[in-house]
Amino acid sequence: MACKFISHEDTNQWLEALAKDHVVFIPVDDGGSVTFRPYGEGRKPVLDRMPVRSPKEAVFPQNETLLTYKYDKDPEDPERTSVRIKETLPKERAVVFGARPCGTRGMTVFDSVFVNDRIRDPYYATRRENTLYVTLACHEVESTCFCHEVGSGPADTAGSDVLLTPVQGGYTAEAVTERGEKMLEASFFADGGDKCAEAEAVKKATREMLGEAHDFSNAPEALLAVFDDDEFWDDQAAACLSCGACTYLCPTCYCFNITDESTGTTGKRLRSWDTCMSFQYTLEGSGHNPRTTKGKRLKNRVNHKFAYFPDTYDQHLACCGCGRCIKSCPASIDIRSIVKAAQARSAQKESK
Amino acid sequence: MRIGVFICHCGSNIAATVDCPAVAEQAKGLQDVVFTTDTMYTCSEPGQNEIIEAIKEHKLDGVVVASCSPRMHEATFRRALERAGLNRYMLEMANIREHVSWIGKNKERNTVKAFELVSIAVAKLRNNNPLYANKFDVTKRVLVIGGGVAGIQAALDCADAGYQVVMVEREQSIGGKMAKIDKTFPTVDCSSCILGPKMVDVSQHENITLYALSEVEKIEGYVGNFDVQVRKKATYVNWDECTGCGACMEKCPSKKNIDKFNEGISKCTSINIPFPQAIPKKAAINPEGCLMLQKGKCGVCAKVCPTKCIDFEQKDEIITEKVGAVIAATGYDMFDHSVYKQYGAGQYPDVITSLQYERLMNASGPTGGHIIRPSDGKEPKKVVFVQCVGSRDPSVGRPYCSGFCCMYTAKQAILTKDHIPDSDSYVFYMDIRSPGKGYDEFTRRAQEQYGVQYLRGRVSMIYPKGDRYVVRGSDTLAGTQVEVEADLVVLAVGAESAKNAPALAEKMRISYDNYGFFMEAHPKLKPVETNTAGVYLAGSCVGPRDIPTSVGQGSAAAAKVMTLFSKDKLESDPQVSSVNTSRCIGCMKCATTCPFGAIKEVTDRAGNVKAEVIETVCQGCGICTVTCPQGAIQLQHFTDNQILAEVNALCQAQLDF
Amino acid sequence: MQALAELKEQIRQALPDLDVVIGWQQGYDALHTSPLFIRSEEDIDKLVVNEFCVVNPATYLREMRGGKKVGLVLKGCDSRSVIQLLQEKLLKEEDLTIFGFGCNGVLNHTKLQARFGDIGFITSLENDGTNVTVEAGDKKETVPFTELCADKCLTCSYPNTLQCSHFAGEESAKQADSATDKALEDFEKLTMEERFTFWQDQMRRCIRCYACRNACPMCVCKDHCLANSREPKWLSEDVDVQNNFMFQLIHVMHLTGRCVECGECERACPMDIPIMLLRRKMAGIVRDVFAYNAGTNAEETPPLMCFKVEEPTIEERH
Amino acid sequence: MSGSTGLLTEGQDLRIVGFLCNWCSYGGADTAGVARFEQPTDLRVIRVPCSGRIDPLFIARALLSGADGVLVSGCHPRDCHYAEGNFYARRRFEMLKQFLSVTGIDPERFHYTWVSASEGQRWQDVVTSFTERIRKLGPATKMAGGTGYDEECLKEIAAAVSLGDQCPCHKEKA
Repeated sequence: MACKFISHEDTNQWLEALAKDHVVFIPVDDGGSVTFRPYGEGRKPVLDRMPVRSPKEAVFPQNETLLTYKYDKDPEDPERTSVRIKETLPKERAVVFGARPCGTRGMTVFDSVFVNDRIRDPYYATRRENTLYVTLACHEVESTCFCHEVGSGPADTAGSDVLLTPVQGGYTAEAVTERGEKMLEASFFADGGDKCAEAEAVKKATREMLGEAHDFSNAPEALLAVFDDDEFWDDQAAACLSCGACTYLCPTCYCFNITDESTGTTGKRLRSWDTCMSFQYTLEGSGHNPRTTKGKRLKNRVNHKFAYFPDTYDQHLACCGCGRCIKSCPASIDIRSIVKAAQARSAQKESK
Repeated sequence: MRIGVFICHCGSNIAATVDCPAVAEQAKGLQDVVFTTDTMYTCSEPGQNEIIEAIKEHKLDGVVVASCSPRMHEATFRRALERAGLNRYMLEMANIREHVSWIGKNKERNTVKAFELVSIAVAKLRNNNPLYANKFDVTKRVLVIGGGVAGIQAALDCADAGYQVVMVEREQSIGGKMAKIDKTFPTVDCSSCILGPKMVDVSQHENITLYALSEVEKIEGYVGNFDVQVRKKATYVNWDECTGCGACMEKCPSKKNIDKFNEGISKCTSINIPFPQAIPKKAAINPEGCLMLQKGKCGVCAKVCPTKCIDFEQKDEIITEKVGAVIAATGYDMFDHSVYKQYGAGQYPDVITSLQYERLMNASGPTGGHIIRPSDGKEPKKVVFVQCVGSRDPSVGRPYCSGFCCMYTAKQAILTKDHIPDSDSYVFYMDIRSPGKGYDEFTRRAQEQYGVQYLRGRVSMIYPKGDRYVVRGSDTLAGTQVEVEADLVVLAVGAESAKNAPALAEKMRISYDNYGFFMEAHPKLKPVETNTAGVYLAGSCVGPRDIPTSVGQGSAAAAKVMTLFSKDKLESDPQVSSVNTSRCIGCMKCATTCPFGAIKEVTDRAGNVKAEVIETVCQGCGICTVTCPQGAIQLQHFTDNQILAEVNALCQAQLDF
Repeated sequence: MQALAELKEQIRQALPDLDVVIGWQQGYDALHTSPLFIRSEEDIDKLVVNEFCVVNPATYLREMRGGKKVGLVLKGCDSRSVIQLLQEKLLKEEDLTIFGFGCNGVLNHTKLQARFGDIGFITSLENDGTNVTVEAGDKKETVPFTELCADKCLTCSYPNTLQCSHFAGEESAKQADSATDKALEDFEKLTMEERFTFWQDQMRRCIRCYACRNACPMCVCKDHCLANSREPKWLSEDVDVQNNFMFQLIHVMHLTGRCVECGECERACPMDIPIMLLRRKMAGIVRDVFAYNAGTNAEETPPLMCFKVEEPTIEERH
Repeated sequence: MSGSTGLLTEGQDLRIVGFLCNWCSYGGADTAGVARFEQPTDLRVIRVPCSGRIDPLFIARALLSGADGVLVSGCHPRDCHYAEGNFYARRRFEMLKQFLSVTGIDPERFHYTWVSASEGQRWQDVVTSFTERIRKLGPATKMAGGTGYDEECLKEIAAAVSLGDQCPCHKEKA
């Protein structure tokens, strides 16, 4: 893969140029917290902090209007009502700039679910096709980072179109996809030269900072072994507050709810994020709820990422190791330690 | 839903300033509206028939009438819906007359407003549900609290109508204040001669159970189904055996008890029957004065009692009664004049209250009807009456007029002349209030025939001078200060609410005013009803009343009870709160704020605490719905979703299309 | 630390009669603790008490209704929520054992982050009670404690646990640094339009994860919150400014006269929205009008659950 | 019906929502009508049984969804048909009234008062002065709806959408 270089100064110009015909989502300081917002006048990308919100929302927004409708009454005969429906397929072309490799990797989980041989979700697919990910490799790590333990790394390219790596004076840029290659044809990019070696060193150094990786490969079996162990799950979930911070901020959580919100004779069909940590998630119309306790709900979240998803799809964990769920958890619950505890518990059970 | 909208012209009342056909036309565009029309008078027979026909023809399941105020015709249109087979709660009204056509002249803006009110009504109606009344049994027994003349009248009327009556009297005998009075105005006939027979009727009526020296401890339940606990206080005399012979009273060595019946102007024995005509005519021991109960030695009464009915071991007894209605006739108390320092603060022996004076005049009173000065037993030759003592005086917290003092003062002045022909009487008054049949003539007679001197003015001071009293006041008509030397001063004390009235009101879950008088449901249109269904009021517990009014109210309350009891089953208003138990977390905050005690705590099968509404007690105010943080308790017909639908219809923008 | 050893001993003594004792344990890094649920002897040694013990253990009480014997290690501020819950008869006093200690204040992660970048980058932190020395990457800085502590600690008048069954160590002599709420005062210097715009901006960020609600010890409705209901339906699924703000107002109104200002809602917010401004404002109004301080006296009645016929402190509105 | 302005015709009437208790204030408004006391047309009344039924959150909801003013009225204290409803209501309303300022919603846009069924004249005065007050304040600023993006963002998105297919990297895929 060709390695190019772009200076800090040119990066801003490039964003400016991209913004002419794209919505360019960049991480910005939003009241002290870092979120993705369209690039615009006076907005500077914040690249030294990990965005709180994940880059999934460029393609999978928290609220998405699937269609709007209006009931029309026949003025001659009010008994006759017709309904007009407008499908609202997204039209915008977008670039997500400055997401971290972990966050972008999350999109591969979405891809497996929303666009596969059986299903093509038109809303997701359209946005995904129209969105480019220019990802920024990490050069430092946080206590909550564990990308290296889930098959990823600080310079993972999965899901990205272009990977930037911070070097002296700017970034090296590597195209990951053909679309990415086209992007790098822009005049702001120079040949990488010896910057490329520097970039490789940065990648290597960052990976080393993460240290030894814990082995989660037997997680599906371990989790299965403690599946019926209610005491274990209730214990793990004891501190859980049942809020949706972990799932909403997670780059791989894709659950949604569809509702009609109407006003008078008009209305819209809305797709909005849902969270399996909430009591309402599995609440059935009858009032019955198969997951009444937070232990059962936490079990679902952990299992989904470390067992169900890899079983159903391509063996990849549905966790990208970004650590958002740990960092944003009001009770500091650590998904790593839950899976580790499950591994230990199952090992203990086996040895008995 | 299939909604029909009817826009009323109300002749020209609405149509003059609202374009009714245009509103009807526009309403066709509203969600679920399948039929609209405008009519001249929707409330008229043909107007109502039009609704009924439209319901049938267009298979409507909800109706909006835009016309006058629902306070005017909601009941009318609900009946029309019922005639057409629809549930009465599937009606909504838009008030386009009082709230639109009558208050604005701009036809264009009125029309817009009228349409919007119709839109709100449609939005709410789309969230309405049919509601059905529950039927429940009525216990056809009535509790009468208080055995004064009002309570006696109410009890006798109910008993004569064939209903069981439970009467609870706090004192040892029924009769109330009227039993203490010598003669009544303006007829000057003997009080006990007219009340006595009624008291006897109470004791002999087979439908009346009387608990004297008893108090209501607790009232639970709701209209038609109250559970009442009565505390029968220990009398230390077995009343089933006591014949009222009075032998015990004659021999009782403890004779220094304050005679409450005689307003403290005489003493009585510890075992006592308060007066010869008492009902029940039974003796009771005052435990504070009784040597046996206090010191453990005496027992003279037990020795002399021919039926051996003295029981020093007797305890209070709690009796439970089931009744369907309650009449409170708890009367009033006399104002305590000792707060008036300038009148001697109750320290001058010959400055007495009007009710004490009644006892002095009464032939069955402690003096045998001879008017004498309490201090020296001499006959007073100059008597001064001071009116409005504890009435119309904000400085002592009694700004109201007690109503009957003017009349009884005139009566007492007349009687004074009858008793002591060579006496002179003076009355200090503020205004003479005598608006009753023959009342004003009576006060005139006092002045003109009996030569009572009426002085218009407040008394500023009473002070002793030798063995007499100087009453200093103003004569505002003459514009001078006057001083009258009197042998006896009678203070026409006003009425105040009975002691413990507020506590009793809370037991009955009715409200009371600042002065402790019970609140009627409406001061004019519902004078004997309360806001608690099944609880009625009679007599002076509502405010000062004279005898005829009290008797009238006793009968009125009885009539209300009879109306209630005329039905075998009662219907509860379905417009009450209802708990969604799957949302309720059992915090019971709703029960805390409910003014009617209509919410009780229950435990579901899983052992969780839940709130439950007693539908028959709930009055439908909705305080609970606002209190409940989960929105689990919803006032039917005014649910959150119904009101939110109205708010949204008004405020929320439709989507562009 | 003397208090910690004493606490552990007190818990050891009491544990046989309790189903669980809730406290704190070391979290995933040195700057975090997470709630600890002590059920057996060996859990006791995991207990920590430090400036990162931010979670209010009383929040978990709503799950413990119905006769469970619960022990709680509580800071002064946390203990107010227990008193409030007792007052509302949502708990029984005999079911609770409270282990108290003197608190010298907790640090605020949002303030640390604002100063030093992401928390996860901080490599070491020393707190001597007056100053905090932080190392992050190549930065090393010493900052007064008052600039990094939770806002509630600045105005704290209850540094010692109230109504506790056991008290460990010495009482904290910590005084409120200021009687007035500076953040709120500053905010109220803004014009009405500026405040409106401020909340519009803040509410845009809200993801309606309901962490604020679920972290609130007074939100006892648990899974039956009005916000998640269609019957009644107060909020739409739209995560927009209007609905997000509406939820905040629901929370504030439901907490009127009940909010003990523990600050958990704001701390739990992953988007760092300063929602305590709203709660503190309301708590201040309640103090002004009803002279009532929630969670300080279990015998009182919350002001919206009662009334006076004459309200001397409410101006008659004509 | 006009689209984005909702029910009310823009430029004519303000959006003033009234919540009135059935027994006193609704009756008072009726009395004013019967007496033909002329009033501004901006107010739309929602009838509830008691001021104790008026959740302060209804008022908040109305103000957030675009009402220019909210007028609430119940029976005078002590005169509540349900004995205590307005006592609870008074505390709830007062809290909201004092609280509103921190949200940036002008507390002047919310008024609560007590009007009895006989006080037609008073009702006229209340409606007239409140409407006058709201007219002076003008229409309320509307809360942003839709997505979490601010106006700036939405402008950017709209601009990008209008430009469409010009990007070579996108063309490739499309």
